[in-house]
Amino acid sequence: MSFDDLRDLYQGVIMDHGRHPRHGTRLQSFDVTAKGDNPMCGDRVQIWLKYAPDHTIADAGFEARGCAISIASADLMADVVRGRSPADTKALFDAFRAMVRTGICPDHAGDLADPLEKLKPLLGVHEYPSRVKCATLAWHALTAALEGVQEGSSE
Amino acid sequence: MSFDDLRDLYQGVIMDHGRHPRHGTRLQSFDVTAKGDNPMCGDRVQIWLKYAPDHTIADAGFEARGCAISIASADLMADVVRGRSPADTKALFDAFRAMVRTGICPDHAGDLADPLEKLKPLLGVHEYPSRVKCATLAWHALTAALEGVQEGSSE
Amino acid sequence: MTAHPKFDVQRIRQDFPILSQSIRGKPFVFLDSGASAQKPRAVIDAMRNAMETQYANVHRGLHWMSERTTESYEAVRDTIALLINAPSRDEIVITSSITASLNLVAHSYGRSALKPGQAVLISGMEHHSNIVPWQMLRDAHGIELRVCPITDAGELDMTAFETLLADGKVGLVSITHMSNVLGTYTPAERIVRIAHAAGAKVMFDGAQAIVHRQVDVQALGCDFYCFTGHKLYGPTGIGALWARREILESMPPFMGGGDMISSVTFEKSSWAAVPHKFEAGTPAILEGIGLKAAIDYFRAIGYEAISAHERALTEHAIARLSDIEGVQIIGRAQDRGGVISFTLDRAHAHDVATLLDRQGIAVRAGHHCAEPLMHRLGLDSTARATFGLYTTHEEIDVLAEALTKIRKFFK
Amino acid sequence: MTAHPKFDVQRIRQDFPILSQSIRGKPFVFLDSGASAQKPRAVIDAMRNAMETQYANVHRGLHWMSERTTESYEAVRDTIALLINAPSRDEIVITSSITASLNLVAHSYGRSALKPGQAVLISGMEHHSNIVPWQMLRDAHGIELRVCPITDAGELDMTAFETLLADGKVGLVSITHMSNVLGTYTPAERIVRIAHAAGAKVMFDGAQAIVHRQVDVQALGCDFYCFTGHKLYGPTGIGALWARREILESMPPFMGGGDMISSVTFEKSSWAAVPHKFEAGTPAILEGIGLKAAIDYFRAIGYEAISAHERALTEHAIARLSDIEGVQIIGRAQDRGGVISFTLDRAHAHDVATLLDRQGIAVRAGHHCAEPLMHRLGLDSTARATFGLYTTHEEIDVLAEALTKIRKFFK
Ligand SMILES: Cc1ncc(COP(=O)(O)O)c(C=O)c1O
Ligand SMILES: Cc1ncc(COP(=O)(O)O)c(C=O)c1O
Repeated sequence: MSFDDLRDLYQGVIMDHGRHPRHGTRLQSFDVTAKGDNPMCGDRVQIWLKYAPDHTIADAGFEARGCAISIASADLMADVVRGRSPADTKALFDAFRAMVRTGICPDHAGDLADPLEKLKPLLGVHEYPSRVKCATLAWHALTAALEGVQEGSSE
Repeated sequence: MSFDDLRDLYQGVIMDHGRHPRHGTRLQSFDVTAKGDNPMCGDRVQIWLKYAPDHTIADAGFEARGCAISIASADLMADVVRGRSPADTKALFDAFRAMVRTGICPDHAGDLADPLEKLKPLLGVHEYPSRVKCATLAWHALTAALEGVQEGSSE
Repeated sequence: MTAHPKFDVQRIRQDFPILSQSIRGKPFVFLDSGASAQKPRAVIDAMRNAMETQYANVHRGLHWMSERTTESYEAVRDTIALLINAPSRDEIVITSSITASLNLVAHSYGRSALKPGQAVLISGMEHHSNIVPWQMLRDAHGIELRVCPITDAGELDMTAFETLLADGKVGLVSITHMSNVLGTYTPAERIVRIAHAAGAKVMFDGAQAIVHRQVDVQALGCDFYCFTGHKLYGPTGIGALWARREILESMPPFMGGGDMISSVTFEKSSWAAVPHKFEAGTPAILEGIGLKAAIDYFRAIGYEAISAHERALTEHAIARLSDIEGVQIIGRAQDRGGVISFTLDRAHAHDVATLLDRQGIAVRAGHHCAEPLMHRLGLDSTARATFGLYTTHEEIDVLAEALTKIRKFFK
Repeated sequence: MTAHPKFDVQRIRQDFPILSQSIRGKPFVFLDSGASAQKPRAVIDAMRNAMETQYANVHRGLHWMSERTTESYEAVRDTIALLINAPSRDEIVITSSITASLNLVAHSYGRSALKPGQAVLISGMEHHSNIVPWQMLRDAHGIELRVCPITDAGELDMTAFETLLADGKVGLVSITHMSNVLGTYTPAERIVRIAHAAGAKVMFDGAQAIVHRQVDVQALGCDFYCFTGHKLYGPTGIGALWARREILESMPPFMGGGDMISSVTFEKSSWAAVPHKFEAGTPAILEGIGLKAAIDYFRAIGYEAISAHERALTEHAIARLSDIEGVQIIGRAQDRGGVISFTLDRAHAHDVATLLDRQGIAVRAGHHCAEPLMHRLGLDSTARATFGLYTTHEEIDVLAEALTKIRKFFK
């Protein structure tokens, strides 16, 4: 049995992060938290953030219920936002969102090239516009947390 | 200029009765009267009937506003119902209505053969289902009058 | 492969051009007919033909194109009357969808015949379109909304049903004739008997049922029946409502506009006779022509053959899917049709749907516009395979193999 | 023959298969586009193509066919936004017709934003679909319905218009952008200026106007604009409503069902964001795809060329018909388009229409769903010739000759 036809979208990275997220826990000590809810899918996520003294993100954790894509996306996000300033994080979200919407990973992403490379396994989602919101749900919650809002929007 | 393409439906009879109806007046002395109204077309008709002692129709008159077809139909009707009993008249209406709906003049109409022959110029209306009600408006008013109702229905 | 001798699914598939498509290089396996069915050549041709050779606005057109288009459009009313054995074509109201039909009844009948304090009874397995209009009526008009629970097997709890009707307050029972999630048929005749005895009228949401099972509104004895065109192999943008004439006559219009009036002055308008009173504006002309072609096509094959085919498919699917470890089929009603919802252990329904799609297989996943039912089942979502008259046993085998593979993938 | 160099009406006619039909052995002369327009090959093909190769229910389908169909359906929203220069695609509500759009606003905006005692102002030349919904609102909700009279020339009486707004009670002005009987364009910018100054919102019924004249809702400054697909060379069963986002957001939903909710429990449902809040149930998918094709076709030719062509046609028609003894053209507005109502002495409009039909010419006759206007004009009915982008000068000559003949026939 060959899994090739499944693997193109559900790459090892997604299956791996989707089933065994590294950051899938509530932070014991945190500065802000926010929820994301996608009632259409039943996907739910909560994000906790701890800031460093320079107000960059020191640590991120989440609890989520949802599909492999939304959980993998939350986990990869928690990974790549560490050490970033809020402004930086928002720029990264914009680039990520463009990537999952269009299927094109920006060539000259400058500072963002590295984290986008890590997020690239999610690029295949662009074929399924109705699942883009799975991939961005955690990011919307993160944005809410950064803005001090309790509840994120969704696509 | 040839009128052939017009004449097939608007035969001499219709144009003639439509423009110079023989019975297009209110009866001075009458037993029953009823109105017919087709708000969709703006066609309006009122029928007056005088009964003979045996309750056959002695005389019929009408006033109408409407198209040539509705007026010609009212006039031809006033002509053919004279001397008929109410039951007879209703049977004639049923046969007439079938004729203008289907475009087929019943072959063996028995007693009704004669009056139907006179009404036959209206047969072409069947091509225009939405004008069947022009051809039957006066008949509906007549039916109402025979039943002692003030206002006829329409198709 | 199928129980009925006259029924040749391969020949039928040739009537549906879309079925010969491939998706990602794989044969297209369409198991989402319950959301919307594919269209046979007869429907495509009827609509194309109208646009190419015979089209104008209908009703009182007085010219050839308009008269002929009126005839071909109005024929759908006769066809629908035949399909559901309505006593009269004048009892068939054409709407833009079943959602519009249900809203029409909720607005018009709901605000006139139902009095504040009376109740509407629905079930625990309704589609949102048979829930939300009643909630809106409840909030605007002060009726009570009662919900008949379902059993663990996914059937209507008939004991509860009787109890909920006992106080005589229920004016209308509005219930699905077949669940779009569980495939359950509701016991329509029994519902009508009990409801009528309690003084309630009955409406059925036939969106799913009419596709699979012969509907006879006179035999059912119900008061309203509605369905939607696009699930019955017809075009989008059209639906129907049947109701008894005296009920339709007692109902005020829902929307105002052209074609639904008898006469208009600024002071006062009077309404056209039923069914036109409920049909404001230019109707769905092309859609009526398309729906008539769909129903003609469907009836030529016949419910008997279609039902037998779908019954065989459903049994086959239940057998194959039950064999796969980790797959749970949701609902196990005695009387059920070709709608199968399922979950797969450790895999979210959305992932299952996407992974099936990678193999050319189209199923739906989510709450299927039946969130309260999902809550009742303790689920967020299910994957759902639904069958049409063109579905084959082989396609179900392809689904079963693909699920086995996905199951391994998620292990 | 036409003013615009790029515009070749003979080439355009080849895009409309139906125009090559004959009626009773005579070339088909279709002068009833104002009731419903014919469909170009592009629309026929787009709908056929969808049904043959790419169709499934839209929104959250998760499989290839559904995702692709969602994209092709949703594209109509962008196309409409472009067509009318709406600030955002999210302000475009897809409905089943303009009648549905007007009823949506009357129900939803009417019962929420307008308070009993406030007034809605319409004009004396409205189509029934912009009269009856307001009468129904008046009777159900206690608003006042005011009517701005028209002048003998068939124009809006602007002095009266200002007076009717003077007491500040008018909450909404709902007025046609172009009369379907007289061809009159209403002075939209002026209407908006005066109404806004008096604190009233403005809606335009653009059913006729948008077919003939570039509409820019931002330049007009209005608050609502609506139109219908089938008059714009698109399919039946689809219409649109544009309104400012903050207005749409403040409006409660009209119909309940699938697709318009964010979440549903039996106790309470919450609504989806605009525009979906107003779009309950499976949308008019095929019709959206068809309407997009129609608008794309239309925009590729361009309003400039179309308007110039239709202006030339209208002038030609007025000249030709005025020459015929016994023919009266109804309405002589300064700013008018390709809709010409007329009467013929001694001949009823229905007879005229039928006799024209015998010669292959399709015109409409009756009250044109504008009975109050007919009363104002002292008429029961008129015959009406309306032009589309495929109408030719020769067809108008054929009409004029046929009328001359009918005139003799009735003398
Ligand atoms: C000015 C005007 N408004 C509204 C309508 C109603 O359009 P529809 O019948 O498509 O709802 C029409 C056409 O009939 C019209 O001409
Ligand atoms: C049981 C049931 N009722 C109502 C509907 C709503 O149908 P539509 O979306 O065509 O209005 C559906 C389908 O979605 C359904 O399955």
